[in-house]
Amino acid sequence: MTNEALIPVIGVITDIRKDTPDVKTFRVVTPDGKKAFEHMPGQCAMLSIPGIGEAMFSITSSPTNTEFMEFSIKKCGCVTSWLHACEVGQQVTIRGPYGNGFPVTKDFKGKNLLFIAGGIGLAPLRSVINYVRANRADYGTVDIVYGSRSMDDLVDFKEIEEEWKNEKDFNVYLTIDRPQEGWNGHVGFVPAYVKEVNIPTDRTAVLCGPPIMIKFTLQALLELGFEKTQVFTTLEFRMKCGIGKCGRCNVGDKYICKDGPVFRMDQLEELPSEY
Amino acid sequence: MKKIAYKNLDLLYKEIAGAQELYLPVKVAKATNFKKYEDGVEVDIKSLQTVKSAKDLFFPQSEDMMEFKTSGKNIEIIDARKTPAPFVLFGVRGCDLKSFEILDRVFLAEPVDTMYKAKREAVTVVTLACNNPESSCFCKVFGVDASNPKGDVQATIVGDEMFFEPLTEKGRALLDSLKCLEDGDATAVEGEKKAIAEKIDALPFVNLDLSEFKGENLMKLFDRPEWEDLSKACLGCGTCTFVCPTCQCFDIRDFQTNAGVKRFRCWDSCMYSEFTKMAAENPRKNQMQRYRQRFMHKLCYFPSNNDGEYGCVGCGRCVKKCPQSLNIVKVIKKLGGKNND
Amino acid sequence: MQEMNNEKRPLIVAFCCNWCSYAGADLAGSSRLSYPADVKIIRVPCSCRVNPMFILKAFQRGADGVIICGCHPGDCHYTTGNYYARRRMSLLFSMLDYLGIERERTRVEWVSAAEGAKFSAVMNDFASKVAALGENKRLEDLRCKE
Amino acid sequence: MQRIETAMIEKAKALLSSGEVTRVLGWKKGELGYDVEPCVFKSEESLKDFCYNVFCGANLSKYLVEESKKEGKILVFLKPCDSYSFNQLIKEHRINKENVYTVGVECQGKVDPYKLKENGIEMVDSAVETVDTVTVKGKEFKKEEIILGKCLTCTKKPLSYDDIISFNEKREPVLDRFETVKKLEAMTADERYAFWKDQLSNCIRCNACRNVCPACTCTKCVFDNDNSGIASKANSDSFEEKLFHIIRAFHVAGRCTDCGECSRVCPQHIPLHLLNRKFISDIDRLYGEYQAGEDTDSKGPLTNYTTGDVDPSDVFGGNN
Repeated sequence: MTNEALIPVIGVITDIRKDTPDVKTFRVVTPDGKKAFEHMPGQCAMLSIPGIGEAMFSITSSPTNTEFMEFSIKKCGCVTSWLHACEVGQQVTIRGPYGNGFPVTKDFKGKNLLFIAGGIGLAPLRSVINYVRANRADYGTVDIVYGSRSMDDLVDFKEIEEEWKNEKDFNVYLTIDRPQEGWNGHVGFVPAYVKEVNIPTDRTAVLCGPPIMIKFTLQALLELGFEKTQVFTTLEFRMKCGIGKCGRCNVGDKYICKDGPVFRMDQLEELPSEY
Repeated sequence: MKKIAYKNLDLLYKEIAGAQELYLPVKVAKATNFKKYEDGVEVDIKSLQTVKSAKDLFFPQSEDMMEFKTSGKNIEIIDARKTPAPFVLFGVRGCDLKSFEILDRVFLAEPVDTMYKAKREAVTVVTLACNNPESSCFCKVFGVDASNPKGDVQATIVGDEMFFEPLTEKGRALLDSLKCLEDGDATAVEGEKKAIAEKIDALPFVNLDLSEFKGENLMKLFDRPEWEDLSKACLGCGTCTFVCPTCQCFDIRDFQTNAGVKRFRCWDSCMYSEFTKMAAENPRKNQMQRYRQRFMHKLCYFPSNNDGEYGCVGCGRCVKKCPQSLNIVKVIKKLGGKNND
Repeated sequence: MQEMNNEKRPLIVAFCCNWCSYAGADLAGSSRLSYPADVKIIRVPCSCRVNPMFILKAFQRGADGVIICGCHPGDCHYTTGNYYARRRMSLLFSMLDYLGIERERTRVEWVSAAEGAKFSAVMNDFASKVAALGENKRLEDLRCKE
Repeated sequence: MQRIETAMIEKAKALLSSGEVTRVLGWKKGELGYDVEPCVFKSEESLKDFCYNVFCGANLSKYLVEESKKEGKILVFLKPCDSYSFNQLIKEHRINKENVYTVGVECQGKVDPYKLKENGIEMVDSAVETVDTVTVKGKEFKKEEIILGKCLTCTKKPLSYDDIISFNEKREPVLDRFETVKKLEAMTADERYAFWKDQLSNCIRCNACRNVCPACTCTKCVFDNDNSGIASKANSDSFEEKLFHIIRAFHVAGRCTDCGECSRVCPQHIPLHLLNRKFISDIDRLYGEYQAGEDTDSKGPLTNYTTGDVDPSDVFGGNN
């Protein structure tokens, strides 16, 4: 944690990779080339450009990667549009890590895992998937169901094809919403595909994507026989301080930025429906 | 126990202000607020309450945090936080002092807010008992004793004299350093304290029933239909949150100056429509949800995170200042419990 | 204020309407009529495009005087633009005066495209009056003053 | 005054039971007597909490912007000052009239709770009112001592209604509404600057004046727009408050009906109506008498012009 919670440090963007028409992955290090701070998979950081604003992004690189931090950012607001327009070498300010991150050492330990992502929802999951790959022995089989609007909207497509598919006991199921020439994989929405693949119910599932996808995928999992205590998700909410004091992300008696953003589905039920 | 004649209070202010900064209720135009003491200011400790609470001294309405100088692609961060000089806060009422304890639970919890902490350590608080509480006061409901407002030094006005009881080391050191004070006997204030206690017991809102407001009833309270009628007339302005001594919400914003960017922290209000606005949508679209969030946070969410301590101190500012007379008392009377009506 | 060859000079912002006073400024330039360099011209399509927020933001950013130039009433390229601007600016400057801001810091002038001489005369006169008043202390934003 | 309240409740009950209106917008009793609250009554039985007394200072017309969008007709009681705001909102097409049934009610000045407190009255169970006096807890006050600032100068007369409850007892205004404006104009620039510097430095940016003002009904206010560069919540130094109040007064110039709500609700008691009244007195002086809200079709002074308008330089000798 930086010495004072709200005071950022300088970060330099050393590489910008264009994944999809509206998603770019930025690699950030401190000016002297090191990682800004240590973090757990699923945690987030506040990136900001002076004068434009500050926004919370999940760290998509795995904690085992010690050279840099990566953020996959979709262009949808002031800060994100500005980032999409800037070039390599641009300095930004960064502070964090914030949030509780995925329980990789507790609930996931020694379990079979199921990752279900939609569109940019893969970004937070990528950090935990690569963490699992780096500590492969601690975890069981891993199924990944990932869907997007179209083929070129699949984030990190190269890494999925070349690395994840050849990993031991890694079953990767990709889908796109509508048929597209040059794509011979599955076509259809993620919730339907999950039911089709009929994944055994001993998995601990992690969901991340647009709220509508989470709603229907959760229903699909419950129909397959999953328990709510087996399913995790990360919540998308407006955050400003990141340390549970500024009140923005207060839902019920929880602060999404401090007590979340990763929640188990049964915990989500205890929250009033304001998210 | 020390004392001074009421008419020589100016000497006391001058003496304190000589040694360190002194903040006390000062009347400017038609409103009394905590301001720095300077010669010629109109000190007003007669009026019961300031408009903005004393929280403004520790968690100011806006406060510079840092400044950025950008040249080309590079950024330079200049720390703009000022370390506060020791200061005396005079004339704080019991409710405001209790609000410091509630704000401490927020800003001194991990990770500690160093700006707030520095100011809290630099202050010596001289509280003042409320000789005539108003009908909108209900501090007793939240465990505040207006006749013994605590703090570093406890002052009470009896007749035409003011008596000072030191309660902490800091308080004793301050009183000992003041030459214009004489020794007073401790029994002189007993009578006034009893009178204050009786006045408080006669107030209309003194026995509000809060039994329903606890963590376990969160979902039940959240879904109560009465929120619709309670919030009907709410204008969505920020008055109740900006006069409230325990509201903690803030915003961090950038201001483009001619020579760089200043990043500052300023108060924010959950009653404003933009408070939870996200790029995609706004989870609290209508005013009922915002209104419910404000009072649920004070009466249900905050206690369930802070072992039962409510987020309200019963100062009555929202009762007096709401443009349409909506306030926390009406919420408590409607949802608080059976023997409210 | 602004720093020019290391002495403090007043900063004047002139909103000039594109069809008349901006052309007047061009004419003043081309006929070698000088006016102080402190005047910074902002071209606007019409004098009624000037929003009161622009004027106050100019003062916030350090302007010491703001002048609005437009076509003579009746000659407006958009026929009624300067009529509205005339009412709007009269009320706004009267309000600034009501709040205690010195009257000479704000002004409205009608300069046609042919009046290069008038343009430079007006600017010289206005700049000297603002310089006489000194720095704008009553509508300044301390955060913008280093 | 008591008879007006009973007449209003009967009218509301009649219209509700006949089904002509589905809801009634009025005032509801509070806990301390003076804390009367605007409220929408949906049933005859809920009208037991309805009240109309000396504490109903709130202007109800702005609620109709949202309420008239809902289906079903709503009955609203409008004091004379509220009715000018109502007409102005009709002129600006912010209220669709066919969903609203207006009933004008007589008003002889509403009490300012703060002035009551200054006179030592803490709780009010009942207030007996006559044209010139209010008796509270056995103490009789002359109206001039304790009524709201906006009522002291009120010359408003009931305007066009669907119905009216009035016993034509009208109180004469005690004060010319431009008196303080003239006093300020007579001061020197330094004195005026000092006066407004003190007043505006108290502003806590709570937006109560904007959110209560019937003329301020933009769906998205420029001060809520993040990328307008206006840090709408920071009262970081003296400029932000001046910018906010000058621009807010300007945006309602020519549309402000002088209903006085901004000064009633300001928690710091800043006399904001003096800003709007300055614009009104300038408009009357320069462009002819104009009272916003008096009719629903005339062009406002700032959306109108005459070729012979006074030149800005002669308004106060701009280039002297």
